[in-house]
Amino acid sequence: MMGHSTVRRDAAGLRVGMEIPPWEVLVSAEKMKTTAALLADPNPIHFDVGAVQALGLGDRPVNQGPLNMGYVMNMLAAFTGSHDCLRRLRVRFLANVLAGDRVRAAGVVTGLTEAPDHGGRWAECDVSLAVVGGRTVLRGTATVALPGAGAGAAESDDHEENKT
Amino acid sequence: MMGHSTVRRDAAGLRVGMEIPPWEVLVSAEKMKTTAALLADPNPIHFDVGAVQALGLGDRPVNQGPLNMGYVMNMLAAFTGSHDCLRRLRVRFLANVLAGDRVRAAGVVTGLTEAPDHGGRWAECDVSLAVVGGRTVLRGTATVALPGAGAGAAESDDHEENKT
Amino acid sequence: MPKAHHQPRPVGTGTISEQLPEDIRAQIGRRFPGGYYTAEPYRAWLLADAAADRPHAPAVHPLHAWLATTGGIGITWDEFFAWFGATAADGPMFGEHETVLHRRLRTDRRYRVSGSVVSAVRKRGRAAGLFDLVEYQLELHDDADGGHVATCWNSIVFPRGG
Amino acid sequence: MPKAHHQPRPVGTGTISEQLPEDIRAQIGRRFPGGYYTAEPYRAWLLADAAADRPHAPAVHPLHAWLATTGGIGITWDEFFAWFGATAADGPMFGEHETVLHRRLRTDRRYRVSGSVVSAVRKRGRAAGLFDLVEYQLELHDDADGGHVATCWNSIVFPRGG
Repeated sequence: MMGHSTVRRDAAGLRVGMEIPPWEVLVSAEKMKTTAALLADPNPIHFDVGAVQALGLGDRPVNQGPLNMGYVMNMLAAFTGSHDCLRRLRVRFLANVLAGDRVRAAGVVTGLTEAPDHGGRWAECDVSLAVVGGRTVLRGTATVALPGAGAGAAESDDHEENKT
Repeated sequence: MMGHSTVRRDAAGLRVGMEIPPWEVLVSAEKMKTTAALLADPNPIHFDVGAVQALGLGDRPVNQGPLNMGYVMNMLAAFTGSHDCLRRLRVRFLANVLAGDRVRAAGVVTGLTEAPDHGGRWAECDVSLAVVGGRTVLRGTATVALPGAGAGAAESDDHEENKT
Repeated sequence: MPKAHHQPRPVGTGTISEQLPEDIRAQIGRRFPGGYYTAEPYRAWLLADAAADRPHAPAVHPLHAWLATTGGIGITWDEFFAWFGATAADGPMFGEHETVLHRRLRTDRRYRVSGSVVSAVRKRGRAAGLFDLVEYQLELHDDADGGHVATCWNSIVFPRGG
Repeated sequence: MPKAHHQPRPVGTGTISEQLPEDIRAQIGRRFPGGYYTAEPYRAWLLADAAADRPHAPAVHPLHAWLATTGGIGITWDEFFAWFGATAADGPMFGEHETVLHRRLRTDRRYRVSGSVVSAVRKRGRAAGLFDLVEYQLELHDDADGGHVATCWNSIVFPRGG
């Protein structure tokens, strides 16, 4: 049900303007239920189709905003190599995502600065999430840590690596 | 993913030895995850296939015992007309149910007594849950309230009816 | 104190009694900290759905009695296991469970949860090996009028690897 | 007291400021009761799975910072909405969110949660009508050494039906 981008990231190839490999997922109604329980979120629009219909929001449950943000975090982790490389993510919620929607997280590097504290660089990124073939549901900016130009290639799905 | 038995229950036809219409469900791994969150049950055998494999329990998550008992409650509610008719359920857990198993709750009425307090009868039942085509995973006994012999037929899926 | 209305039963067949260590015996009668539990509508809906029931039924799924007693017991599973010198890694298993409903369960009522360990015995089974069979019982009372709502009795098996 | 490091921003375009009622203004600076949150491994696993991530990654999903602040805020959503004279039925919506991670998130660490309401403004949008835009911010500190772990800043929109 989910697609992970596998990226070989050549640190020397990082540049402002480069696109972050997108990350897609088919949104699951069942996972909204687990999320409602974890977040103690009583809002029935996340699980009860009857409640969604009563509010005139269609006939599919509405995904939790945090999950939409989580997909962007997944894209950034695949790009940097680890969730631990995330320093900051700010998002604006623009529209709802519904169960059964396929969404795609995308982004572009807008700035690179040297980061002596971790021997690499900071990348500033513009990020977004959109329903595939539809509207953008979230926009934001992120700051992630990247290895230095001399660090060479690293496999994005090597989550074993401890980057901090 | 679930099958509800629809039964017309003729109160006059109730007798010791009668079978309770069975109730079947295909057990879902996703619902175990929500249940783990609701119960605050940290045991990874209910959601993490890797943990299940490491324990030599196969390669499918193990259903929570309470859910197995819940299926028996569903069968009894379909039989009596409401969950509120249940007075007592005792079960012994005999074996695990795994994600993807189809299980069937079944039962038989073993005793009927007049119940002046609610104008009907108490039914004592033997109940069980088994993997379809496989082993019995739970056995127990239940006491449920039933309408009196003069109450006539009632539709089991009329959960709107307030029986207590 | 909640009273055990069940006699301990052997797990499987062929079990024979063994001497129970004093530190385990000392747990008999120990009360849980207890607490409160409210069956919030979203939890009632999610539990009914998880149990493959129709979540729109006005009746609260009776499985919620178990969830309520677990939610208001006042200790974690790990803490409970530690009372018996065990951890989750030892593979404790539910043996039996009984729910008795004295009064209809409702959403948005505050329930008081109380209870205690009611028995502990050490046994040896031909197939199961050495294990402790512990019974504990929890009560739900309506916090508004004190009415007795439900009793959940449980037995749990702690394998002792013998 | 946590400091707002963000200026309130208009929701959509064409918003104009309106007079904020005194009872809403009085909530600015109000502190949450706060509390503690531990990212238990099973919750870390379930949250990562719910977010369609690989739950076996050793790194805790950064979304857990939001879950932790929500879990340790010390009030329910309904209570929070009531601070602003609103209920869930009024349809409050997340506007923006920012997570800043000062230190790696870990499982089984006890985090202290604290925070407050940092701003509230009333606006009227051409499409949205009258609404209040409320910002609140929560901090996670490691309870063992006091280290600052994460900041979660949120804005929430309360439609006022105007």
